[in-house]
Order: sequence, then structure tokens, then C-alpha cells
Amino acid sequence: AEGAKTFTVAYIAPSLDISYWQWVGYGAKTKAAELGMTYIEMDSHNSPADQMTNVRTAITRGVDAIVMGPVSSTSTPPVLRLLKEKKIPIAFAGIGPQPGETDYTSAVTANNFEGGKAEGKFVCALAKERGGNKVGMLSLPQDRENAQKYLAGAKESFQADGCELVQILQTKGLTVREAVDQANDLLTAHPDVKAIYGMYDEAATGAAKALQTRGLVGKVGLATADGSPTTVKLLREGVVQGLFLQEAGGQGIEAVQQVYNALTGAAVTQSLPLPLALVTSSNVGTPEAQAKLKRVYPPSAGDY
Amino acid sequence: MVIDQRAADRPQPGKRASLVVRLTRIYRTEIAIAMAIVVLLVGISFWSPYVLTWGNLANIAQAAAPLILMSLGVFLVIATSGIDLSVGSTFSLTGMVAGLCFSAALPWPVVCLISLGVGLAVGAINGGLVTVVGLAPFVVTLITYAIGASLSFVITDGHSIAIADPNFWTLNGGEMIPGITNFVLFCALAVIALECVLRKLVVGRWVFAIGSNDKAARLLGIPVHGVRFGVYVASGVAASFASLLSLSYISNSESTAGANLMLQAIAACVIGGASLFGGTGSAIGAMLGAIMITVIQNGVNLIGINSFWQGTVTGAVILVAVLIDRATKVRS
Amino acid sequence: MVIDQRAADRPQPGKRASLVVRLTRIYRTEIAIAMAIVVLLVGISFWSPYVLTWGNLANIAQAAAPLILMSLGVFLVIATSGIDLSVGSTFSLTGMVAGLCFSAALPWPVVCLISLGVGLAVGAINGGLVTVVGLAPFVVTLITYAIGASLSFVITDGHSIAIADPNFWTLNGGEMIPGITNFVLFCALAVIALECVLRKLVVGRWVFAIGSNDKAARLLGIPVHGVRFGVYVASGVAASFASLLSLSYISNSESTAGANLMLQAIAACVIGGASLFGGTGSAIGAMLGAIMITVIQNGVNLIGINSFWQGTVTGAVILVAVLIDRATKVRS
Amino acid sequence: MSAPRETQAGTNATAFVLEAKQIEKSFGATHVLRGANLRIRRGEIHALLGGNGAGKSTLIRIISGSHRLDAGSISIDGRLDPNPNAIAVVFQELALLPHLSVAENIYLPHRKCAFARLGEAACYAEARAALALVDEELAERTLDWPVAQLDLHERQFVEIARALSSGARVLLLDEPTANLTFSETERLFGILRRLAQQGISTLLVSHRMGEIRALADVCTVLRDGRSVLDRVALSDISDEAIVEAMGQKSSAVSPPAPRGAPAASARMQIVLRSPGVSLSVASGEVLGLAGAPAGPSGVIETLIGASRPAAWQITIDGIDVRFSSPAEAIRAGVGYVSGDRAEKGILATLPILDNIVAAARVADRRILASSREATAAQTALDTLSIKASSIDALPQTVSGGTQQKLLLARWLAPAPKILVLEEPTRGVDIGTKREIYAMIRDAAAAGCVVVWWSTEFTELIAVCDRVVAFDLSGQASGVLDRDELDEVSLSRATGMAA
Ligand SMILES: Nc1ncnc2c1ncn2[C@@H]1O[C@H](COP(=O)(O)OP(=O)(O)OP(=O)(O)O)[C@@H](O)[C@H]1O
Ligand SMILES: Nc1ncnc2c1ncn2[C@@H]1O[C@H](COP(=O)(O)OP(=O)(O)OP(=O)(O)O)[C@@H](O)[C@H]1O
Ligand SMILES: [Mg+2]
Ligand SMILES: [Mg+2]
Repeated sequence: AEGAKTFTVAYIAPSLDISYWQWVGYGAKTKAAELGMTYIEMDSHNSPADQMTNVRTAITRGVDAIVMGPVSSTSTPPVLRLLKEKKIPIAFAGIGPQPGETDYTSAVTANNFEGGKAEGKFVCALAKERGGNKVGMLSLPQDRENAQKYLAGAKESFQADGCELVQILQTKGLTVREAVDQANDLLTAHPDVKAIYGMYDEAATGAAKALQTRGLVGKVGLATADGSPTTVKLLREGVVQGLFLQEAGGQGIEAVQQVYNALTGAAVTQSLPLPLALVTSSNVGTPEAQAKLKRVYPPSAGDY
Repeated sequence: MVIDQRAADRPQPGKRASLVVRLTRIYRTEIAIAMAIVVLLVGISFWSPYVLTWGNLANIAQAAAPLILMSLGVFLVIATSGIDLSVGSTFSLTGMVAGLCFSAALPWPVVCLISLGVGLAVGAINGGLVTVVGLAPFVVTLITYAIGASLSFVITDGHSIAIADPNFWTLNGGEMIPGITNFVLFCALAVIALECVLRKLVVGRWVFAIGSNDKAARLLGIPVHGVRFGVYVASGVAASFASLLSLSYISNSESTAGANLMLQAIAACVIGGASLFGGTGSAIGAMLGAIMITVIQNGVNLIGINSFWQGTVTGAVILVAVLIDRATKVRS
Repeated sequence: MVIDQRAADRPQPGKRASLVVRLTRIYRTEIAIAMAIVVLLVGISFWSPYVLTWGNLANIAQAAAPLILMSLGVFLVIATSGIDLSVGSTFSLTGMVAGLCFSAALPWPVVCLISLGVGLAVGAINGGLVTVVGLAPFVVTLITYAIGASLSFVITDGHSIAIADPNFWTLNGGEMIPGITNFVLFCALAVIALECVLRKLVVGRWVFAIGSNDKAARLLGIPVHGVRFGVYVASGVAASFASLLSLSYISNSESTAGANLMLQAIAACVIGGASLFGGTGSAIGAMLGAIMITVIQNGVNLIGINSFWQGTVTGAVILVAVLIDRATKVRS
Repeated sequence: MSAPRETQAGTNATAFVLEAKQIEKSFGATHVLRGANLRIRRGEIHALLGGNGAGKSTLIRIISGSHRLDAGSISIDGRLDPNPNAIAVVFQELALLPHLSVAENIYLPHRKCAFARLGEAACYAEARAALALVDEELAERTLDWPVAQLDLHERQFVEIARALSSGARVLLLDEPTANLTFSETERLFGILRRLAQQGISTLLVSHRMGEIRALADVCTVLRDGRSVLDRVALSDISDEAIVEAMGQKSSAVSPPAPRGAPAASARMQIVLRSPGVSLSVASGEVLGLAGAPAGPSGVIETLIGASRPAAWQITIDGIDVRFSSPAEAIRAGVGYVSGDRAEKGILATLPILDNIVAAARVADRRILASSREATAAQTALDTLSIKASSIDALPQTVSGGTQQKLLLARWLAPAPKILVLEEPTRGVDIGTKREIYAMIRDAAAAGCVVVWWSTEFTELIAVCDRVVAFDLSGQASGVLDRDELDEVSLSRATGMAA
């Protein structure tokens, strides 16, 4: 785009308190720089009202495109209506728009249902390897639809493979600190649990801590979605057996690419689900896994 | 006891000061905040040319509206030396109840009435526990806050709900008086009405009387329990109405919608000159406090300050505002 | 002849009730909460046989430890009729600073000292603004809360940090006294020390005196500013220490670690019998309040109550506790 | 006894406008009123007397409807469902709304309709009229100030003005003069007499015999919740008999014990100076301060280190001292007791023990709150024969007069060299007052310099060696020696004409 106008893209995150959304931002920022776009970032603090205000502020600032991790799918219709009116392209990252909506450029998501299914299968296998069929889950708050889809997928696998999901605990604050307490309570209430399904990094980090202090490393299997330097390290140490990588950075990268395409008249893909890749202790060192990891979090966050 | 510094500039004996002088004295803090807001807007305009555009000011107003309404309710409670921590979850719960009602395809005015019942109920529970049972407001509203937040997840099993009613937006965006969008109208009406009630009606003075010295108020025959009950109900209803307004705007109800609002509403009242020990402040102050918070938020986004820095900037601006307020009070 | 009933009712002057009677009277609320906790534990054991196992009690203790320490600090502030909203973000910020220090491969005792400096600094700022400048505690600590929370993202650019130091765990999990894990030791020491200070040292009595009537306290020669400054510093340091203990346990520092702790710590104090108007309560009460909150959380998890319902259950249990407390007080 | 016959008199012109019969009231286990009677005629000024804790305030609160009665009956104009507007009360503990303006404090309580407009003009007019009755200058100056900015005696005026403007036919005044100077009291009494002529009745509670006799015609005496004297004409009964009926030693009305000279070794000389005045006080002396608050408060604040820009210079034994904080003053041996217990004295949430030893802790730079303190506190209680259920009880469980003694008890152990008293007998009954005078003399005898501000001239005259009078502008206007002390000279010097 030599000589052309510099485009500005705004990344509106549901909550930048959460590292996942920071990493989406990192990907978006990197890609924007690569494409010569100006990048700005806003935080909706999990409030749909703040999200709407942010969209309006972005329009006021004259942005050319928006990349959004919406607070929820249901919060997207009014945003889409507004942006359609203003003819501003929008790409979703992480969480897609409300089903039935069509006026958007692209939705770069992970297939949470399939991801949940895959991880459920993996966790159930971990439990069986350890001579049981009881599994526990540390979940994202179930008010998010990615969490609901993960759960639905996982339940389907557990049912199919004959595992019993004995308890689901949700962590309100999404902190490791809370997750440790919850994992401890889970293991106390259900001593026969043989594997734990972690739905996000902090949950798995907390569960790992609980396993370590109880001397249950390896005796209780553990897998998680997302992936972070901490969980990668735990994977290498064998505390975590499997990571279902969600390409946080990758979603940002693709979303920016899509709106750029829309601005420049190139082809766009409206539905762009990125696969969740399983990384295990044995394959984490492989170049493919390393390449995947690089699309999850930035180097500044920690080692791969 | 907090002595009101405001009237420290003792008037001349023999004469009652003119209305303008008196208003300037009564609304000293409010005028200071209003000026601070203007300074802030002008300051931001050095970094961002958009801040003083019509569109952006409309954005600020729209973003501030629910917070203003909530702050007014919370202010009433604070003026009686109480506190209402439950407004945030009342906001969320109201939204979820409204969402469910919309799912049941009820017409929107009916939905509004039902949903206002949420605030009414929470307020009545708060008021009842505070007055009849005599528990501390902080404890009571902490409990209703926790329960309300929890129930707003429970009733839809955590799912957010998109509002499909094509007419509901008129609550917020319609123009009952042509040329004035409803949300502006509601806020203006609420502030003016409340300020008049507080300054001009007996019951308004009772609110301050109770916050000033509730034992004395009781001895003087002021219906302390009744008024106190009333302010909690008002606060609950205001939170519910704020929620409906917000819902009407974004057509989406979310269990976490109100989570950040409680502290913001209390902060708005305090920035606006209310003391948590009661007896002082004004509805106008609470409104200006809410606007100030919104303007800071808006400015941070327009300037493009890294969102991690937002809290620092907000905190620093509020600190400067209260320091200046303090300095002018000490000087006078 | 008319017999003066009243004189007969009066205890003999010159006699003091026995120590046990006096303690029972002083710690009435605390005993009630302790019993409530026992009832709760026994109640939970009907649903979950594991609750009264040694391992689970250890879990509860471990989970409660940081909250206990924070509540003690917050209690000191509340006893002087102040409030400290900044402890949650001090907790987070301390963790992030410690994380950075560990990344710089400093030895852990040095890291601890540096990190405690965070609480010291925040407390000193709070204390300074409250005493020297004379701002309201709520406003001051709301500002430092916002700034602290923001900085805990800023300093690591939002990244959480895994602690690699293999020895740091000993801070929490070691046994300075064989047989007693450090975190238990610290909590016990802190509670006992603080309770002794509050009951047995003059400076402790001053804390209550200030909360009771700060004008009278000043006229009695009590260094009101000094003591008040001190309690904010103590609160900040307690929050930092709580953070280090938690960090030592979970070896992972994250910017949001303390987000929910502030309300919990205040709630713990209030459940434990402190009044937000100051002058009452005890360190033991604050500790029991913190334990109660943790036990409810633990019970909800063990019984397997849907987490959406947790807030409702927690709120309801606290409500029942304060209602019973209220009823016994009215009766006596 | 003529009382029963009067009750029969029923509905003629001499009927009772207020009649409270056999009132019973308990607070929990405390049986406060045990059959109290009170009957007031139209246009009568009636004194309600009794020791601290006798139940006077409780009776008034019951009549005014702020407490419910357990048994008995109250009728106004012979009707059992009294019209609350017929009664106006000045509460002992001042029911004021500190953040609201003076005008609103006077006017607002008369408005009962929640959603009526509070007419500002009417509010100011009515408040000004009422306040001007008691104090013109105050009415001109302060109508739109928040009450928090008024001095205690100004607040008392506001409270009185509220009662006067209520249009009530019966005024119940619970110790309205406790915070007033002599001349202010006189002015109030003038108003009450005028109202009496208009047929408005007044019930006056006071612990000052002199003013009771000056104003009231009839008295009722309460003792332990019973009316032991019921409608006795004051002209028919001696002070001694009244005090006896109250259950206190009749010697209480006689002047205080003769003073003893301090030991020579403990002698100390204090010089107080401000532009134009120099006062020298020695150990063993009681120096009175008389006059409106403006003057004495300057001396007091300087002496106790309460205000930084000190108006007065202090020299102790030839050395200039300047206290920058109350702590410094206390450590230098200055003790302070104020009659404004609630604001400046009592630590309400702390047990009596802490209230008593608080000063000693600062004076001795104590670190430990030792168990020896309990012994000391108990000794202090015993020495001053303070009746408290226990040193572990809260101060609110004893009567106000007893609370006042607690404040004095604070200074038994640190044994101050200078004792600064600010209306220490405010609201205290005759017997207790007498004990406080004795304590003051004892302190002086033990070598203490006592500086004592009082608005009650009679007690200054009875107890002081010398009195410094301050005029209304706060300037020292004269020093009166013991032999010159009488009410006339004090009134003249303070500009508070009798
Ligand atoms: N709310 C209450 N709870 C318990 N006891 C009370 C209460 N109110 C009053 N009392 C008790 O009733 C007694 C009478 O109190 P009251 O105030 O009527 O005395 P009083 O005659 O007005 O004394 P004073 O001359 O000191 O004003 C006191 O001993 C007091 O302890
Ligand atoms: N909960 C309570 N328990 C015990 N006594 C109480 C309680 N509440 C109030 N009181 C007492 O009731 C009385 C209230 O009456 P009031 O203050 O008018 O009289 P007083 O303080 O006894 O009089 P004075 O100041 O003339 O000595 C006080 O003695 C007060 O200590
Ligand atoms: Mg009384
Ligand atoms: Mg009294």
C-alpha cells in the first residue's frame, strides 16, 4: 500500500485483565505494524455498555477498521448495526458474532465445541490410563459462551468414552490463587478423580500446584486449553500432560489481516476457525509445536 | 463529626446574601467540579481534536447516563450516612430479568415495569434490614450485592441474552420531547427533580437531617425509618432504571454488566462532594462526579493511553481534583 | 419503707468480674462466630464427609492465611474509623514487583524485603494523604486502589510471572518451628501479637480511642496523626506480606491476584464484629471473619453447589450469622 | 397535701394542661420510672428536680412521645391521645442537625408533611423571629450557617428558639440553662415569664437551685423514678428539704470546705500574659475565668496546647513555655476536663477503665496497658465514690453526671500541676457538683494550680480565690479578688448584666 493512506485499526478487547486477550492484542499489533497500519487498543471491562462506548469512541477517532473480542456474542448485533451504517469493517477474534448476523468481515475463532470435545477425549483417556473414569473440571465462568461450548463438547466426549464428570468448579476471578483453592477442594471432595480438565491456563496452573503439593503429579492427569509460558513449562516438567493450544496471537494476526483485506479490496474469509492443536510433553520440542506456540503468546511473555 | 467547611465564609451580619452569592456558596464544590470537567475536556483536546466534537460529547452523555442515574440513587443513601453496595448487582440482575421477559415476548413497557420491580425488591430488602432489623448498611448491602450478583448468573444459567424487541430502543433513544433524546431527558429530569426535592421539599431536608444526626432526627419527630427505607428503595429503583436504559441502548443483557458500577457510583458521589458520613452533597454533585468519571474514561481512550495506564490516570485526575477542592476549602 | 431496688441490682463496687467472665463478655461476638464456624463445618459434613478431614482443614487454613493477614491490617484501619480500599491492589502489585525481582534472580529474602516496600509505600501514601492533607480515607484509598491495580499491569505489561526460585516456597511451606507450617505460624503470631498490642499496649488502646472519638483523643494527648498514619502503613505491609505468602505457595504472580480480596477483607472485619464507625472489634474477630468466609467457600465447593449459587449461599450464611448476632445482642 | 384535691378539680380554669400519672418505664432490666407523677397547670412555670439518673429526662422523653411508656397515662388538656403539637421539648443532649442551617434547625421540625414545600422565606422569617427572641445578634448573624459552626451555648439558643417557635402550649425544657451564662439565663427566664402570662406552661429541669427559685413557682422532685414531692410550692420548702427529698446530703447546699494551704515544697508560679493583661497564679490557688466563651477559651486552649497560634503566653516558674500539642501540655503537668463530655471527653466505645487511665498513659509515656492500671482505675472510682457497675462497662451505662466525674477521675493518678477546667459541672446534680467542688479544692490543696472557667457565677463565687472576668468581646476586663466576688461585680465585669 505504497503512498496510500495509513489505515488505523482498533482492537477492542472484552477485558485486558486477562492475558489471553492481551495476546490477541499482541498478534493484532504485530500484524498491524507489518501492514503499516496504526494500532489502538481499548478495554470493555466485560461490560457491553463499555464495549458500545468504545466502538463509538473508535468511530469518533476515525478508525478504518475494528478487531473485536466481544464481551459476548449476544452483545454484537447493535455493534454490527452501527458499523454497517458507518461502513467500517470488523473482524471478530476469539468469540464470534451472534448466530444469524451476517454484516461482518470475518470471525477468527477457535472451534470451542470441537476443542472441548478433543480435550474431553484426551482427559478421559488420561483418567483411564490411571485406572479410573472420574474426571473433574476447572472451568471458566460459565457465563461466557466459549466456556459453555467447551463444556458441551467435553461432556459429549465424556459420555461417549464412559467417563464421569464428577464436579465442575468455576473461577470467578480467573486467578491462579483461586484455582489452587478450587483444585484442592475438588480433590478433597472427590479423591477418586483421576484426571482434571483445565479450561484455561490459570486453572491448569492452579491444579498443577494442588497436584504438586498433594504428591499427585502423574497420578492425576491434567490437560488444559489455551497455553502460556507457565503451562508450557508444566508440560515440559510432566505435570501437565496435554495442552490444547488456542492461537491467541494467531487470532489477532488473522483478524487484522482480514480487515486489511477488506479495506484494500482483497478477498476475505468470513468464517475462519483456527484449529486447536494438541501439544504433549513428547512433542512440545518439535518445530511444528514451536511454530504453533509462537502464534499463542509473545516472546515477552516467556519461553516457548 | 464532619463539619461542613462550606459555609466557613461567614456572611455579613444583618443581611442575607443575594441568591447568586448563596447559590455560589451552596454549590461551591459542584462549580469546582464543573470547571474541572471543562478544563479536562479542553486539556484532552490538545491531544485529540475529536473530544469536543458534537458526536463525542453525545457519546460521553450516552455513556454517562446509566452511571448518573445510579449515582443519584446511591447519593440519596449516602446522604443519610448509609451505603448501598448492591446497586451493581441490581443493575445486572435487572438486565437478566428483563432479558428473560423479552424472551417470553412480553411487550417492552411491561418488561420495564417488571424489571423495575427487581430494584424495588432489592431496595425494600435493604431498607427493611437496615431499618426494621437495625443491621449496618454496609453488611446488609454487601449481602444483597453477593446474592444479587449470584442470582443474575443463576436465572439464565449464565447465558447472556440478546434483546430482539425492535421497539425497546425507544426507551433510551426515542425522543419524547422532539430534539431531546430520552436518555438525556431522563437524566436531566432525574437530577433536577431530585435536587428540587432535596432542597425544596420537607422530605429532602429530612434526608440530610438523618444523615446529619439520626438520633436528633428521631427526637425531632422525623420519620427516620420511613425516609431511610425510602432512600434504599429509591436507590434500587434507580439502579434498575439505569440498567433498563443501558439495556435499551445495547440490546444485550449480561450477568456481569453492572460489576464495575458500584464503586464508580460511590466514587461519583464522593467526587461530587458527598461525605460518606452523611448530611452533605447534592444531586448535581453526584451527576457531575459521574460525568467526570466518564470524561476521564473517554479522554483516555481518545488520547490512546494504554489501557493498563487508565487506572493510574483516573486515580491521578481524581486526586488532583480533590486536592484542589481541599486547597480552596482550606483557604476560604 | 421503700427499698431502693436499683442499689440492690448494682454489683458491689470495688469488685471486678473474674477474668473468664470478662473475657467471655469482651469476646462475645468472637465466641459466637467461632461457634457459627463449628456449626457450619458440622453442617457441611452431613453433605460431604471430607470436610472435617485433616487434609481439608489444612486446605482451609492455607486458603484463609492471606485473607487473615490482610483482614488484620484492614481491621486496624477500620478500628480508627477509616477504611482501606487499596489492599487488594497492593496485594497484586506486591506480587508483580516480587515477580520482577525474581526474574532479576535476586535471592528470595531480598525480594521479600523489596516487596514489603510496596505495601509500606502505598500505606505511607494513604496515611500521609489522610493525616497530613486531611482527605477522606475512602477517597484516598479508592485512588490508590485504582492506581495500584493499574500499575500492577503496567510494570510487567500485563504478563504473569512464574516464580522459579526453588527455595521461596519455604516462606509459606517451611517449618521454622518443626511441626508447624510457616503460614500457620505467621497467622497465629500476627493475630496473637496484634490482639496483644490492641489489648495490652497503650498504642493499641489509642487505635480504639481514635476510632471512638478523635477529637477527645487529640485533647487527651494521643498522637492521632501518628497512630493513624501507622495503621495505614500496617495495613499496606500486611497486604504485601499476605501477597508474598500467597506467592510463595502458588509460585505465580498475576496482575489480578488481589482483585476480590478487598471486599472480602472488609467483610471479614465486619463479620468479626468491627463497626465501620470505628472503636470496636478485635483482631481475633477479623481472623474468624476471614476463616468464616473461607469455610463457606470451601463448603460450597465440597458439597458441589453450582458456582453460580455460591454468592447466594455466602450471602445467606452471613445474613443468618449477623441476624443471630443481632438477636443475642438485643436480648442481652 | 393538697395534691389529690387539685386532681379532683377537673375541668375548671385551673385544670392541668399536662398530667402524667403513675408512669412506669424500664430499659431492659433497669427499672427507671416507678410511678412518676407530673401535673402542670396552664401558665405555670414548674421545676422538675432530681439527682442525676433520677429519671427526669426519661419522663420528658415519654411525655414527648420519643419513648413509649410501660404503664401509666398521659393526658393533655384532659385528653388521653395528646396532640403532639401541644408540646415542645428542648432535649438535654441537644437534638440538632449539624449540617443543616440554623434556620432549618428551628423551622424544619415543625413541618410534618413530607412532600410539602419547605418555604424558604417562611423558614427564615419564622426562624429569625424565634431566635431574635432569645438573641437578636445571633439571629442576625447566623441564620444560614450550618449549626456545626455554632458554639455550644449558641446551639442551646437554637434549640430553645425551636421550642419557642413551635406554638406549643407546654414547653419541656431539659436543662436548657446548663450551657448558658448567667445573663443568657436571665434573658431566657424573661421570655418564659412573658410566655407564662400568655398562658404557656413551662417545665424546667435544672440543677441550679438559685435559678430554679428565681423562675419557678412549683416543683416536682423525682427520686429513683418516683415523684417524692408532687407539686410543692417552692415558697413552702427550703433548699435543704428539696435536696433531702432528692436523696442527697442536705449539706450539699452549704459552701465548700475551707481550703488548706499547699505544702511549701510544691509551690509553683504561673504567669499568664496577653497584650494588656498579666496574671500570676500560684499553687493552691483556684483561678476562675468568667464570661462569654470567646475570652476564656483562648486561655484554655493555650494552656492545654490545643491551638497552635496561641493568644496567651505562659511562664511557669519563670520559664516561658509553649505547648505545641495537648500531649506536650499533659507531660508538662497540665490536666484538662471539659463539660462537653460527648465531644471533648468521653471515649464512648471504650470501657470506663480506658477512659480513666487515658491521661496517665500519656503523662507517664506508658507503653503497656498493665493490670496495675485496673487497680488504679478502681481506686480512682472508689476515691471519688463513682457508682459504676464495673470498670469494664461502657461509659454510657452511667449517668451523665457520673460520666463527668469519670473525666475528673482521669486526673487523679497523673496529679497535674495545672488543672484546666471548662464548665466541669455542666449538667451535674447538686450532690455531685458539691463533690466536684471538693475535688477542685482538694486538688488545689495538694499543690495544683486550678484554672476554671464557669458560666455559673455562684460556683465561681463559692470556690474561687480569684476570678478573671472577660467582656463580651473576649478581652480581659478585670481581676476580682475573693473579697470582691459577688454576682453584681461579676455581671458588671463580664458585661453580662443581671
Ligand atoms: N435507653 C436507656 N437504656 C438504659 N438505661 C437508660 C436508658 N435511658 C435512661 N436510662 C437510665 O435511666 C436512668 C434515668 O435517666 P434519666 O436520663 O432520665 O435521668 P435524669 O433524671 O435526666 O438525670 P440527669 O439529671 O443526669 O439528666 C439513668 O440511670 C439511666 O441509666
Ligand atoms: N444502652 C444503654 N444502657 C445503659 N444506659 C444507657 C443506655 N443508653 C442510654 N443510657 C443512659 O441513659 C441516660 C440518658 O439520659 P441523659 O443523658 O439525659 O441523662 P444523664 O446523662 O444521666 O444526665 P446528666 O448529664 O444530667 O448527668 C444516660 O445516663 C445514659 O448513660
Ligand atoms: Mg436528664
Ligand atoms: Mg443527663
